Amino acid sequence: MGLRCGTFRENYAQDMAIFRTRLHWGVLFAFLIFLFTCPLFFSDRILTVMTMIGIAIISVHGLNILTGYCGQISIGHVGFMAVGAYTSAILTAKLGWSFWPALPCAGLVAGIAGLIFGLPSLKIKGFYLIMATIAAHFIIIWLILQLYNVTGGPDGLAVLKPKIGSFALNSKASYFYLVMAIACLATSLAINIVRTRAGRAFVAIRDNDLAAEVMGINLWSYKLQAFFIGCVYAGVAGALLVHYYGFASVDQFPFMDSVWYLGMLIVGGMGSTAGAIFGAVSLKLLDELVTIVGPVLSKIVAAQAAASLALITRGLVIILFLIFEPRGLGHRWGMIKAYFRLWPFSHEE
Amino acid sequence: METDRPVKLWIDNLLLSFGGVSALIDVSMNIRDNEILAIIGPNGAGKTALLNCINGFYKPQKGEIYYDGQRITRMRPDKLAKLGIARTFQNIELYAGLSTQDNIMAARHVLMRQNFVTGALFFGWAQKEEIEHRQTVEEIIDLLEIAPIRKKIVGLLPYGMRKRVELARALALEPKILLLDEPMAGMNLEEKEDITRFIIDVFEGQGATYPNTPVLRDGISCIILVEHDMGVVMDIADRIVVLDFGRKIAEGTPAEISTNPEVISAYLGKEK
Amino acid sequence: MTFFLQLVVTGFALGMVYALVAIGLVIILKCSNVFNIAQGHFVLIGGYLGYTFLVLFGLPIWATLVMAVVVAIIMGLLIERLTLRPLVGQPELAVIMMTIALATVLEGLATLIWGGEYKTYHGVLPTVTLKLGEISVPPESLIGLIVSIAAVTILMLLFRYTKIGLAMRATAEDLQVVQSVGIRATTVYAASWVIACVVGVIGGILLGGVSGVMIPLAEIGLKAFAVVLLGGVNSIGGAIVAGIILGMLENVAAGYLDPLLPRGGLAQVFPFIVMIIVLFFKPYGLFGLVRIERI
Amino acid sequence: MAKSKLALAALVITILVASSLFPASANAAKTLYIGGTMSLTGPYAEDTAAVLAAYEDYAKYVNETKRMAPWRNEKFPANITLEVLWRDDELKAAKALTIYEELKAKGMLLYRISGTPVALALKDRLNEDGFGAPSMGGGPYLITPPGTIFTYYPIWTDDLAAIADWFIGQWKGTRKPRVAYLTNDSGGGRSIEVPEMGAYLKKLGYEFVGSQIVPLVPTTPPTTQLMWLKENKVDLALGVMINAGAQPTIKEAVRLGMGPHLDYKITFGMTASSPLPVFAPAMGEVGNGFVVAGSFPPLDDISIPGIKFCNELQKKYHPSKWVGHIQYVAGMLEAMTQVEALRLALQKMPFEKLTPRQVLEDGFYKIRNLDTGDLSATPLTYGPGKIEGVDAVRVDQLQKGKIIKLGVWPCRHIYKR
Repeated sequence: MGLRCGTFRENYAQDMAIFRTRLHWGVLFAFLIFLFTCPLFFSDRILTVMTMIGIAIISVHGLNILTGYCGQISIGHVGFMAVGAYTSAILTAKLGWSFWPALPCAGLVAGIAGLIFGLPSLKIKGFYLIMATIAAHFIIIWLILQLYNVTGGPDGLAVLKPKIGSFALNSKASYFYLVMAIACLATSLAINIVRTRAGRAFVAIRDNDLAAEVMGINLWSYKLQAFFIGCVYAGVAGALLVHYYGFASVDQFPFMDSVWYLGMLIVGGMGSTAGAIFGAVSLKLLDELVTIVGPVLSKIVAAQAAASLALITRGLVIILFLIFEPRGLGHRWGMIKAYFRLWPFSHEE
Repeated sequence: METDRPVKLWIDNLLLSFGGVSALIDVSMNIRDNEILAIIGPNGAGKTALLNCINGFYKPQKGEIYYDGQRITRMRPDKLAKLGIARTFQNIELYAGLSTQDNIMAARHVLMRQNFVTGALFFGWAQKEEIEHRQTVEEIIDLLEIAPIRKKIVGLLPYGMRKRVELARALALEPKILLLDEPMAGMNLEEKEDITRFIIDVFEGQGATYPNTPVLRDGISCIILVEHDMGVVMDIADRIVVLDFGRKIAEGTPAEISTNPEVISAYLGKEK
Repeated sequence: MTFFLQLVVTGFALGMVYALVAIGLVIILKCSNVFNIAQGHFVLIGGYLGYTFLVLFGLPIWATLVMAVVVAIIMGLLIERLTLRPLVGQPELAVIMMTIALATVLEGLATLIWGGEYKTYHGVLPTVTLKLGEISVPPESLIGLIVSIAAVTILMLLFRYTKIGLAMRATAEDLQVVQSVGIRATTVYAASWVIACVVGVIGGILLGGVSGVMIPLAEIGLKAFAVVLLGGVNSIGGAIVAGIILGMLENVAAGYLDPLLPRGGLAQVFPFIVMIIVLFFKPYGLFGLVRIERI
Repeated sequence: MAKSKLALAALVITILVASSLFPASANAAKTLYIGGTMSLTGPYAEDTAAVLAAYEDYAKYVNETKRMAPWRNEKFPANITLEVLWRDDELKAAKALTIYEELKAKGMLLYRISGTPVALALKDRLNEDGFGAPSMGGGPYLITPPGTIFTYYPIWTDDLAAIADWFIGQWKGTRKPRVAYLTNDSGGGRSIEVPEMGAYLKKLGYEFVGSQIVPLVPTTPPTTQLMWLKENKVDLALGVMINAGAQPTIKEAVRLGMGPHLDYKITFGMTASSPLPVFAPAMGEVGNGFVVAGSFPPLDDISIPGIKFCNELQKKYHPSKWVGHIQYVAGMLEAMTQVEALRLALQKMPFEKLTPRQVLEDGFYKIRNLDTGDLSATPLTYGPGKIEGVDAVRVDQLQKGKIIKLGVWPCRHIYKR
């Protein structure tokens, strides 16, 4: 972590701080003020896009801890989102709970599901683990359909919007606030997790699991912790998603979305909290872009060909990132920051 | 001179094989308190395999290992690390994506208490603990003279520096027993001299120079050193064990070993 | 009893199809250590190629196979050169993500070229209906069996008698050895992708003749993963045996257990349940080798 | 140099995204939008492509002639032009949500539904914002409140009830006929597994055996499921299948000797999501005896005025690119419904003051006996409690490669929730 020229640290707490200079704090506050005044000057459409991005960010943070930091590749993330979504849906719609206790429960249950499907991770790694997570997705969805009496099976469940007292978060703006508040909280918790003991253990496992074990890290415990944390995030994101839709249904959790969450990690940069945010924002915006461009293109080519270009574009973006910017946007961002920080004189430590 | 010091690590009749190929055959030895034991032998003699058995990475088929009277055979490596056995590796096994400082911090793992919940909340308890351990880490960084690379990602460091970071990481565990697997392989003379100095400094302890870090203050109980450079071995080892094809063929002081005919034949080939 | 036997026979047929897809996966895994998520999409492209050559161009089946193989070879070479080679030396996740991106692009291309439509060529492929007593043997099991045996024989010959084949076998053992005797690793990689494409495309033509072609056909790749896991990632023979075992198990389990479950649909998820069980108890498969970790 | 290119590309993308995020300034010309979300990629790709083509053709027709259809006398207001607005939602809930908000911001006053995931994500929003929307699917999500989604098919359970009515009428066996579900693994497919459906079948005199699930698009033939039907001596298999599921299923059934005219006598009856006019030419004699309820008349039957109209539009607007998929008819029905709703609402309220809720209440809810030129089984009628536009179910059977109309049965309104 570098600092602008002429700034010095005088104790370890300062050295560890994320926001050190006045400029840092200023930028942070300006950003937060901007974020929380968005509903004043943006339309419902932009708020919807931002809300969806916010939910994606929460989910990608979880995947980032599990895959980006701990190196346990998961292509079943959406399955765990479904667990959280259905937990919250059942607790609120069937048992009449309020949304607020249901949300942490959703995270918790998804985390426990993560623990179960993370169990094989002790013995296996690489594509074996990928298989386990793919299997997790399909088994979870199948189980949801089987448990017809609780989950509504294929019919799904109607879910109510969260309420504060008697005020329902019905409007786009109020839900936007809810999601953004949770996204900010999730981000700060994620930053703290990855810079402390557990986070270092995760990276140790990712970079060199054998050495990590010899150096006193209990692989089993920490791999499972990574699964737990990652899936708690997924569960919370899933719950927020269905409460936003107002309906829970297995169709809302298609397998391919897991792949796109991984794609967001790649584009943003693995193992970087900022990267998770960059990835979620840029791929979601790209998605919006290709959707809008489709009908425009259809004036030249057939409508369906135009629509299929969306798929190709998204695939190509990932391919190009993998080849030309394998460390993702987060890394590029770091370099830009470093450039301005060192200007005009280099002061490095 | 040997008998007056208590045995720290007792290896008893160890047998290790991989699908019929034996890596260690009936190896027994003692490592005593306050000594540097060197294990030498030709390539493939089973030196690294022995270290791997000691820190639990390989599970020997037969035989036992005792540490301070406690049986530690086939224990999980992370538990052994908690007991105070640390090591470095032949082919540097650092966490390539972390900075030097974080690599060393990661080894403080066993000495820290926070979990992911307190870590996530950070401010307060976790922050205090982080700062305490940062202090120790800085002392280790200071002793090993790696301050300039404190914030560098270790994957990008030159070879010699990475070897040093690995030693620092092993020290951060505050071990009682330190296993060093070829710490000087591939180094030039100057680097070797540096590392030799560090090993001796660490072994003997620095007393009041680093009052806050027990391992630096008091030194390490015993070091097991696997090394090819005979000059270094002869200089710093109190005792030497020679392995050949998985068997122990000799044991003794440097002076005894240098004149042992079996050792010479193992190294130079049998002349019959 | 007839019910049971019919389930077993059909399961065998299903297993042969799984095996055919799994062979492609195993070859790439063996030779370049890449887990190819896009293998199912090769099958998809194969199905559409079958439709194009058989129905649109009206070619006979042998000409279709030749043309499709030519396309598959070009496809394999392009994929390896353009997407995988730049990633040599990158971490595993990057490579896997690349195959996922590849799958997306292939799916997009299929939609672009063939409109993502459901295409069939019923009755173009020879439909052999064998009857053993009351049990009818599905044609795809025969075709699958023949093609799998043919594919395996050709691959065996290739591995045994050609230089590139020997190199591919050696690459699986030790890349450096191969490089040191003057065979470029990239040649081996390219060859493995070409073979995987060819096997996948042939499988696609056969499957298309049975159930038609549509984008979700690519999902067969997911089930093939289970086969590979069960058989062990580096054993072609294992893939075939595991394919058959899994196909039969799936059918029998679905046939008997589905009515007991509140909502059925076990066949869809069964390979994944097997996968999880295998991962728990025998993570390196029935025929896979346990790797010794070195430090 | 490479970096500057990268930066330039990023800038262009940012500008494009930004410009698209903000709604375009109000258009001076009087334009009303029809269309909505489409699933041009994914399992419904081919159906949706045909639907979209019909929308485009119908919009052009109305713009040029200001007529609603050749057989109708009402005129569309001359000063207003129609424009088709669409986005590809890939049949994904998340995408449908942002697309909906975008089109709403663009000034769209009505919407359409491409399939179950989209419907479930949008249902509440459509209701809150007062949007009416015709739907390409016929699952029960349409019936459950709030009822702002409209269908021009009978919903799936009513389709199957009509087939059950027909089958019991010609049943000659001495025992009770045995019925089972053979349905696909999707929200729509599984929506028939409701107690009301079972009760109705029982009431008719069937013995219900159980249900078997087939993938939406099977990668291998569903032999196991068919064997199960045989094992359980099922006489009638009912279900929801799209074409890609129905074709391999029926082909495999024939291979196993199962069919109304084969060794093992069984009849397969499916809902309108398996369009017979696509199924028939692909399957030919193999599909002999296959029954579909609620389907559309085939595109070559030009004795039907609606089909004649469809053919004329196709010939006129894209003579070189013929859309042969039967869902073109579905698109035509949707477009007719949407334009009719707009026309009716315009009679109550001037263009400038039109809101989605008015289009819903003064438009969709006021549609009475909309003459579709026999494209639908009966003329379409909608209202606050009435979202099934038709009152009857047309049942067709494939006989020797030809589509034979078995008759028309009234809607039983099975699903009540």
